[in-house]
Amino acid sequence: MSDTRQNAPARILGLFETICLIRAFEERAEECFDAGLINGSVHQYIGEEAIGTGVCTNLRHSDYILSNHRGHGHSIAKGADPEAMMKELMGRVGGTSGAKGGSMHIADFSVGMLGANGVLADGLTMGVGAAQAIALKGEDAIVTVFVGDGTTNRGPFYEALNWAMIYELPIMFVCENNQYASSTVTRTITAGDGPTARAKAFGMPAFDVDGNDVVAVDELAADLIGRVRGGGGPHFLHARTYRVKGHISRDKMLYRPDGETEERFKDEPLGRCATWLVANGVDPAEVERARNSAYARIDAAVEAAKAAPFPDAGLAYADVQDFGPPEPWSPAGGAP
Amino acid sequence: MSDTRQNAPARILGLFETICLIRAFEERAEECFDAGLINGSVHQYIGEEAIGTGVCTNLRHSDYILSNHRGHGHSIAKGADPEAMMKELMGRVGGTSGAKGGSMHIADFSVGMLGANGVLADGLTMGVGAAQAIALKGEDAIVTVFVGDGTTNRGPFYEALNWAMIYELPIMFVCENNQYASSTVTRTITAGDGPTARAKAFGMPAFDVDGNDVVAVDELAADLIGRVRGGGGPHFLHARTYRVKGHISRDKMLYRPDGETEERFKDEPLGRCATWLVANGVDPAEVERARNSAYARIDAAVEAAKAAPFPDAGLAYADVQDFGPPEPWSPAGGAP
Amino acid sequence: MTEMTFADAVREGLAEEMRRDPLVWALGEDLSTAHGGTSANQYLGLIDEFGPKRIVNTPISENTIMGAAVGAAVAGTRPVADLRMADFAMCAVDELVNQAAKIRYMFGGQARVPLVVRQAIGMRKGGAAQHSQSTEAWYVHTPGLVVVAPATPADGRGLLKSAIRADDPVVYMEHKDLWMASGEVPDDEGLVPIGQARTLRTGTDLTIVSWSKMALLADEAAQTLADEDGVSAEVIDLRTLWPWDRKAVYASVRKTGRLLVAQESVQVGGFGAEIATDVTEHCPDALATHVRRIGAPRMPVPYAEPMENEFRVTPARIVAKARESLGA
Amino acid sequence: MTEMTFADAVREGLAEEMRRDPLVWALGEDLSTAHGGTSANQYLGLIDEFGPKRIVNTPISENTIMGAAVGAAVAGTRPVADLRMADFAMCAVDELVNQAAKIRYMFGGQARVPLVVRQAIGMRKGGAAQHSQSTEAWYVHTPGLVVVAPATPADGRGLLKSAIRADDPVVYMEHKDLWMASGEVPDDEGLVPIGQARTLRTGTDLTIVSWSKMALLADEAAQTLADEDGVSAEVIDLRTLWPWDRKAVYASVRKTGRLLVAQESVQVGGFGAEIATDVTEHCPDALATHVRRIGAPRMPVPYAEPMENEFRVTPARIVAKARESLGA
Ligand SMILES: Cc1ncc(C[n+]2csc(CCOP(=O)(O)OP(=O)(O)O)c2C)c(N)n1
Ligand SMILES: Cc1ncc(C[n+]2csc(CCOP(=O)(O)OP(=O)(O)O)c2C)c(N)n1
Ligand SMILES: [Mg+2]
Ligand SMILES: [Mg+2]
Repeated sequence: MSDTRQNAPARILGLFETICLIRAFEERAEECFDAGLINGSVHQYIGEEAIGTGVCTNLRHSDYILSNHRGHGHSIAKGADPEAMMKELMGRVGGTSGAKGGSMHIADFSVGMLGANGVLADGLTMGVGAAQAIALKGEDAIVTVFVGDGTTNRGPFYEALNWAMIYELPIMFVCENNQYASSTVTRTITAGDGPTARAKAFGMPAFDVDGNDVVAVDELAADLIGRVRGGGGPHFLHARTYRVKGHISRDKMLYRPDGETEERFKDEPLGRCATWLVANGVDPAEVERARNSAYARIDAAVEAAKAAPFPDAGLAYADVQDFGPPEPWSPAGGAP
Repeated sequence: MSDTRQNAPARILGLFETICLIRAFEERAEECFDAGLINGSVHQYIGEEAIGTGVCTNLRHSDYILSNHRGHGHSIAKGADPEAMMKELMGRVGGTSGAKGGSMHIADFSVGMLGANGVLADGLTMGVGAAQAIALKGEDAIVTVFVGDGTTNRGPFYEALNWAMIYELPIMFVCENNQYASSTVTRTITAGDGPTARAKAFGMPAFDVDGNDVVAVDELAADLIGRVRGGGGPHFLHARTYRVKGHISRDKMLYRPDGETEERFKDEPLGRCATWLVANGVDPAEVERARNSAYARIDAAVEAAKAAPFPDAGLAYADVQDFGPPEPWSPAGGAP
Repeated sequence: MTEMTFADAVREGLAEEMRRDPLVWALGEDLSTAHGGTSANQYLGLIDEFGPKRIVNTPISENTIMGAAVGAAVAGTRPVADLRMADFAMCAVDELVNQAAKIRYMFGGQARVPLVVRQAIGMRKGGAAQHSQSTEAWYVHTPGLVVVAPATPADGRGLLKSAIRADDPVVYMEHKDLWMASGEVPDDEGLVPIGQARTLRTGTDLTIVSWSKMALLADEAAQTLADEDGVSAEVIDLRTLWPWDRKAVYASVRKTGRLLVAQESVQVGGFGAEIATDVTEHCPDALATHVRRIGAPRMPVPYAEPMENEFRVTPARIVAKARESLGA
Repeated sequence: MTEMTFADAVREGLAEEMRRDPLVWALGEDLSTAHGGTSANQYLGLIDEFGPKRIVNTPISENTIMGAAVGAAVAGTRPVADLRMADFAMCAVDELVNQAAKIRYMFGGQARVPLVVRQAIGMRKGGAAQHSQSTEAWYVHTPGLVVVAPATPADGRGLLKSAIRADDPVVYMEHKDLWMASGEVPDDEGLVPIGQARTLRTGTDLTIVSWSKMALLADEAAQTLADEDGVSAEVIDLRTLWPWDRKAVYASVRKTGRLLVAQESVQVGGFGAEIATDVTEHCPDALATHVRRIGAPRMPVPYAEPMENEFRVTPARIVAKARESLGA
């Protein structure tokens, strides 16, 4: 990114803009979901924006990220166009994935975002493969994979850590510990001292950070990404945060104690970043301007998405495979 | 088992008899394989007998074990009948699995041996389930699962460790580290400090032992099994050993440095146990008698197996399933 | 009879079996939380009655959910493993196919594997490629497995109960779009025998065979054929896919002389091809024209509605295919 | 032409593609050791020429072997992932079916997934239930995948080369019993086009369609029919299962009027049912009698030889089935 001193207010203001953009996108996406404009499931990143933001700002355009089901924030932070993303959510022409994927299958290869994923942990095994491709081609790019705390109980998570270490791949694993796995408190299904201890068991350098503090995430990510890029091999970043919203937009969160959400929301990253900026001499008006321009940009994206047409039905048959693609319905009815 | 002092010569002599029984079984099995009497693959346990022997002697008849592809020794140590096993290997009537399974699918539920396995790591996930069944039924039995060092790189291994800890199951994991995974040196594909460190990452008590020293294995296993039975939750036993033979009987071991086998064979457990016995006052003649009677018993088993008939072809259709079992070939040829 | 949703009826059936047999238990992700299973609250409240040893909230560990179920079944209990969706169940195909389906056989009959594995199938609006698959054809092709795919609340409850009592591993496939659909459920035990089809509608001109949600769409199509063409179509809901009720299908085909098999899943290599081939082999003389089948194009399920509809086997498309058969 | 074994020919083909394109690489268990892949030394010596970055010896981590191949393909290389046996490949069905097969589509064509996944199929004497399975039917039913199953050294080499050059994910199924079988291999590039069948023997009375090792047994059966019955059977080796060469099969059936499909795998729900149904749909008037098929009983593969033989589709059984068709 820029070469400004790591926590220079100007730099953090830039991160604040990204946080606001993600927050605005998620809030509007939820409104559109409630309005029936979006099908399927929408997993909100609200309250976790500082992680994707603080990590991706230290990545290059040529670096790859692999995301999961909660990928809107990762995509925006890596540089995907929110308008194309909103079109994808609404299933319109111009969507990032041609309206074939929806919220859980957003990808933008033009900015190195190799895809959200509807299957937990698969981004990890694909991530080490992408890193192997980089090594084979002799590029100096690196890979970052985002994984949730609950997903650290799936076997492929471990296989990928072991694999990354054996081949000394240029990859960073970012565990977003929002303390929930769907309606389950992750602690209740996770043995031992957690993600960092598990990564260390493979000899992988692993570090904890307050995931709601974008300044801290930015600082640690810059350090670890520098090491990975410098040939230091795989590193593991464990960010503590909190899933402010339901698991998906429909989620009533009956499993959560009254008041917990409100209590934890006091710690949310957007407000904390704004406070930091003012405390570090940034004019509150400028902070407000940043926030407003983010919402304005997302509102425009929503309008553009609403105005965009639905794709032709016939496009369903495109991009399946070169050999033996599907045949459309015959007038007689049956698929061939 | 008996209540003799843990390493009393009488007790160790009993373990020596089991070691000899396994050794004899494996040597004869290989001869029968070379003679064309056995199909499929035979995975030799030679050089690793002290582990299964030292562990299983501390288990009760009502306890369960789950094994893997290298399961002959585990089966014999848990009390399976070598003659029925030899019949299984030769595909004869009277085989432990009705001649339907062969070497990789030996099981003897009558002694709590829930099965060898042709798919790596599946015994681990099945093992925690068996332990859950014990807990649900309120029995005081425990489960022991044997796993190879190479298999500790498969995801299900980790899932099972986490699972066992969460539900505080009565289970012990025994990792037989023979330093090879097929033709690969396990060290080259395994990151970090190895199995024990990995188990500890889940908060599981884990211990190392010289797997070629049956006295040491017996002592540690007795301790850990006692803890598991006493409600101490899952424990992990890591036994260092060496795979003296090829991965399977056909294996020419071209990947192994000249002399390595011979050098490491000096440390093999049968000889070490014999030496210990004599050093601890057992009459060498008695040791020799024990060895000879083991070979005599296996030779008789081989003869009985050779003399046993092959099963009727029609038995192939039995024991598939109650609902919708297979229909035999119609005279016309096609299966229904 | 009581009116209830599919999800409620199946939950009732599970609770009844758990009361009847203390060795019956369930495991899966989110089963014991206040949502009682996130998809459709299929386990709501069961934790209060049966406690955490029998309603087991698991880690996200599909291999172990399936593998533990196998081990627990072999060790004498009757687990109901919930893998949530057939798509995620792909993470545990090994434990289901290499272990559950083969253990009884490989070990020469020493063990039984009395487990039920629940895998929701089918499209749900906007589900897209990884949350919409119907993989029944894979498991029908797998020796050792029983496969059921009920279409109504009564069958959902009755077949789950029979599956739990069976000593075979049973793949229980419930359609996501059916969870909230209501229907009459008998107040008695209401067991539905494995392997027995149900005739949704009797007819004389054409037989339509289907299962799961598609059976209901087939019935809609039959109504249209009656209204618009004066055609009398017989609609058979197989309910069990292996072993499927060949007797019932043969009898119907011998009566109507025409057969159409309708499935939601991809047509190429689907279960419909097995039915078509089997009936052609066993009732060659009864068929007035060759068997017709209808299924989805061989493509992943797309997201945007206009494209998504191209994947759908609709009543209108079934009607068109039926007319092709009737016109031949 | 040069005489060589299937294993050698396929290794040659892989080496040629790796020389041609530096982005082609292979990964799997034991690939780089002195055995060059434990099953049949299919990678022997390649480590010396291409080094450890392109002949990657992996941990026992099936999910990651498959998943890494997908990620590496998406990131611009052409991996050949070896899962050793179709039975073990069941541990990686998710990565193959949910990721490799769908990524191009789900992401709207932004990415291609040019990978080959090798999965040995078929019975090998004494292999028993977990080392003998043939699962081609699952993958033919899976949108996004190409499936090939060559029967000769020349086709093994030529199809591997075409699979490596294809931008689609290709499931490459080699039969364990064929690895050591020898045959003539062309000295030129010898590419075999995906989707093109090969006629092993021309005939006029009956068409037998098969693939992999079974195609060779079908040819033996045809010889018996010629010798003992004076019947002229045409034998077609599909070589590619998806997309299979319907044109060639239709043309043959239009000539002979009779079709028998022979497969080693379990008959119920097998690929044979798809061929039978498709041909019945598209050539109804050409068929003098309904299509016959032959496949294994729906049971796991047993170990002891007498029982094992009950699972086998033998030339004698093919002949009996063919006579049934010819007599009708
Ligand atoms: C293999 C698989 N199992 C289950 C699911 C269903 N599922 C989707 S998200 C989720 C919870 C994931 O929790 P975590 O990893 O902590 O990520 P978070 O949602 O908290 O960001 C589950 C169980 C899935 N998509 N894939
Ligand atoms: C899932 C799976 N992958 C691969 C194989 C093939 N295979 C059989 S044994 C073996 C090596 C196992 O090594 P280790 O776990 O150390 O056990 P050991 O053979 O040394 O006792 C391999 C790769 C298999 N049977 N199952
Ligand atoms: Mg979480
Ligand atoms: Mg080993």
